[in-house]
Amino acid sequence: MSLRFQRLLFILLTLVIILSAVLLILYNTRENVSYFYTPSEIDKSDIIINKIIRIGGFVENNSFNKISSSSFKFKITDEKASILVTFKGILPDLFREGQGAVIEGVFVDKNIFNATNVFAKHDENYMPASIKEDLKDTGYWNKKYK
Amino acid sequence: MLIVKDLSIERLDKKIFENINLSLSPGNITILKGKNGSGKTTLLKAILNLLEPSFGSIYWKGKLLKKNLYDFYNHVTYIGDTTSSLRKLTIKDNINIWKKFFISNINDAQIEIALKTLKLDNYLNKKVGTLSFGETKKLEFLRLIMENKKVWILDEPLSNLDEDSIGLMKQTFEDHCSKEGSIIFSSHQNPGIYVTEEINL
Amino acid sequence: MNFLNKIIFFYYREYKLNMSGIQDILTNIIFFFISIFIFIFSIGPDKETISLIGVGILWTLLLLSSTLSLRKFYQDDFENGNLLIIHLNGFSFGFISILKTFSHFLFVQVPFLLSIPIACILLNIANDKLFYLFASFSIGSLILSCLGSISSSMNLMNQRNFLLGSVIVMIFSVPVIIFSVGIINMEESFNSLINILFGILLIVFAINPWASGLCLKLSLENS
Amino acid sequence: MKFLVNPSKFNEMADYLFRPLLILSIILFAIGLLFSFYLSPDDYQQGSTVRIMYVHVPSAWLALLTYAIMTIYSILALAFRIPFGFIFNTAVAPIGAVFTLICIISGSLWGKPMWGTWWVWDARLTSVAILFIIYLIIIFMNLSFENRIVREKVVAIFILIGSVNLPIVKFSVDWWNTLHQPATISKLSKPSIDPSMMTPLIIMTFAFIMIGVAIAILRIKTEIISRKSYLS
Repeated sequence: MSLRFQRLLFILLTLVIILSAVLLILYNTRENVSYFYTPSEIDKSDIIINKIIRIGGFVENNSFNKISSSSFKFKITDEKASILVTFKGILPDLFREGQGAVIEGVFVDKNIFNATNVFAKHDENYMPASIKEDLKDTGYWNKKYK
Repeated sequence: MLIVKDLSIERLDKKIFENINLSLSPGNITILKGKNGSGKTTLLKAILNLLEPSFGSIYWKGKLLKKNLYDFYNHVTYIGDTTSSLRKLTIKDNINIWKKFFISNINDAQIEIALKTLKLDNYLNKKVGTLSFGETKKLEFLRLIMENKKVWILDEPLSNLDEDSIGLMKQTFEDHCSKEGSIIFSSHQNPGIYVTEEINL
Repeated sequence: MNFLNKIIFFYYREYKLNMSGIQDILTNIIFFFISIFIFIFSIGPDKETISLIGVGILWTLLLLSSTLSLRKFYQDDFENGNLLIIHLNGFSFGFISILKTFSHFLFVQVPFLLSIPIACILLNIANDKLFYLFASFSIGSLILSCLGSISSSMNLMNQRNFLLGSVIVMIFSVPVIIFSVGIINMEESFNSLINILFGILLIVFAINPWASGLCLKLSLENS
Repeated sequence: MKFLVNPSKFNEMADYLFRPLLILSIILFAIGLLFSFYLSPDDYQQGSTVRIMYVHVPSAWLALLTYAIMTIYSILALAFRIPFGFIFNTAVAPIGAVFTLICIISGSLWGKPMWGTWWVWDARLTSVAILFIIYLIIIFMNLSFENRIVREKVVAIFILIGSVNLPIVKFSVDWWNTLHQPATISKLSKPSIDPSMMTPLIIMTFAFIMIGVAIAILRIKTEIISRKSYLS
């Protein structure tokens, strides 16, 4: 094999390999690099008790209950499924009903999720507080879930 | 065979040498002379196509060296200023590895003779790391003989050698030339070897 | 045919070299095991905790101990001029880097691969995870070899700060760690994760001859 | 456009541009900070914490932009043998590192009140952290080689390999579930930000670009001069 032939071989091989690698990665990464799962992705029958996971979604409307000054109870939903969550600690400022949130913790049984950390997730929309009031009044304001 | 035409090399925007002309045909010995840092090694590297010349060109068998590199490499042995024998292995192992890797057509008897003339035959099972500097230098010349190529490119082959060995080198050079081989070597001293061309850097 | 012979004897040479310095490889392995001991002692005797974080420890230590031997990747051959001799025998620098990468995999990473079962016993990792560990590590260690080739060829001329080479390997091995630890923790998505690892391997494998070849040539030019 | 690849042309252009750029950037910073602190409204969700955005977003953009330009210059320098690319890489890497650092610090200051945590290991934050470390490695490499030719080319190769990280930083929020919100401003859709908040953002972005270019000009000029002194 002459040096020029080796070079040509390398160029061809590199192109083929990189192409197939990019295809492989793009095809497979979609669901695997998640920071969190959504409630509908969690199969009720597959829940492993006491394994730390993260769940992301929206705090369901009219589900937030304050049990004591530092312990709370609410539901996380993505409109298809919802999970009951209990949490002891300090909630972030942005946390409120209808707001996105990511919670970290364990299932204590099949239905109750005990959160150790709660992160509020805000969306990519920015608008002045005054405009939102206007929109709400005229009925244009519709909060989209994900 | 090998023609260097108007070669100039700059490194870090500094001229190292300018307008070197050189031609090497079978049976020729060329010596590069110059002080330390005058660019002898650089010129040898340029001939081996490791360095891009700033100006000028090098030809091998009528074609540009870059276009004909594989053929050139098949005909050339280079010995640099380092010890290329593997220090962890014995001389015997080193010889074995070279013989196979170079696919050399030299047989064992010839190697034995060469070892005897280089006075290395007593150290066959000694590790290279324990040899003296001059002895490792001699091992390099053994590689020269084993590779059995047409063109020898040697960087400072005569430094650190005693008188006997220099005499031996002379002999080897003349033998090689009589077999239509050609040699380029660099030296900072006057070696007292018959040369066909002398280039002062 | 000549070319194939040369490749075979390139590996014969690597074998001889590595066997004469087998204590280096063994020292690597000992480093690996002693680090495991230290981890176990510093965490405490709780078997549950150890088996919970065992896989992470294993991967971290494998990465660290394989970066230990990076310095030797090209340095010896570069300094004694063998790199140039091999090149003059008709191997392009890119091809040399591929050969060297496989040699590093064979003589440095495979011993680690073989010692994984013992490490698993020490770290209390369940036997059924052994297969996933093997699968992820055999691909992951090839990636590490490729990265090692790139970073050590970059740092051939860097006499001052060799730790930089290890840092380069470690920063690019972050995704490898993420996915290979993921394989063991999420066995249900084994197929897609191993495919991602394989994809990463293909990419570094494709980049390796170009980057290392260029760096090797550069270092030889300027040495 | 020759001043982008030719050191002496660049020097001429730089002398011409530096003062106006500096003055303009100071003015823009004054206006932009005034806007972002007093003249822009509170957000409907985040209240006045949203004002951190006017520092966070421009610095994040510039951190990516700097690396992208360095990648282009590395290709130019390696493939087309334009040495100005090497000068640019050496000079500009610390600027990119500083922008990334500003982005990370302002981001975690924003994250604590809003998300409830300084730092999480989601895809966006991790890839930005890796970008920062890559910048640091580039700087350290620039300091630790003795031979200039080797150093420049090795750094350029490293920049090219590290550029794999760029699309991951940019698209991580679209490809995967992350705590970090998706991009607000993208070419494909109408920006989901109110014009009254868009104005300070744009002004601040230009201010950041101006100050970045001004510092880059200074650093590139010193780099060119230091190479000239090597000559004589």
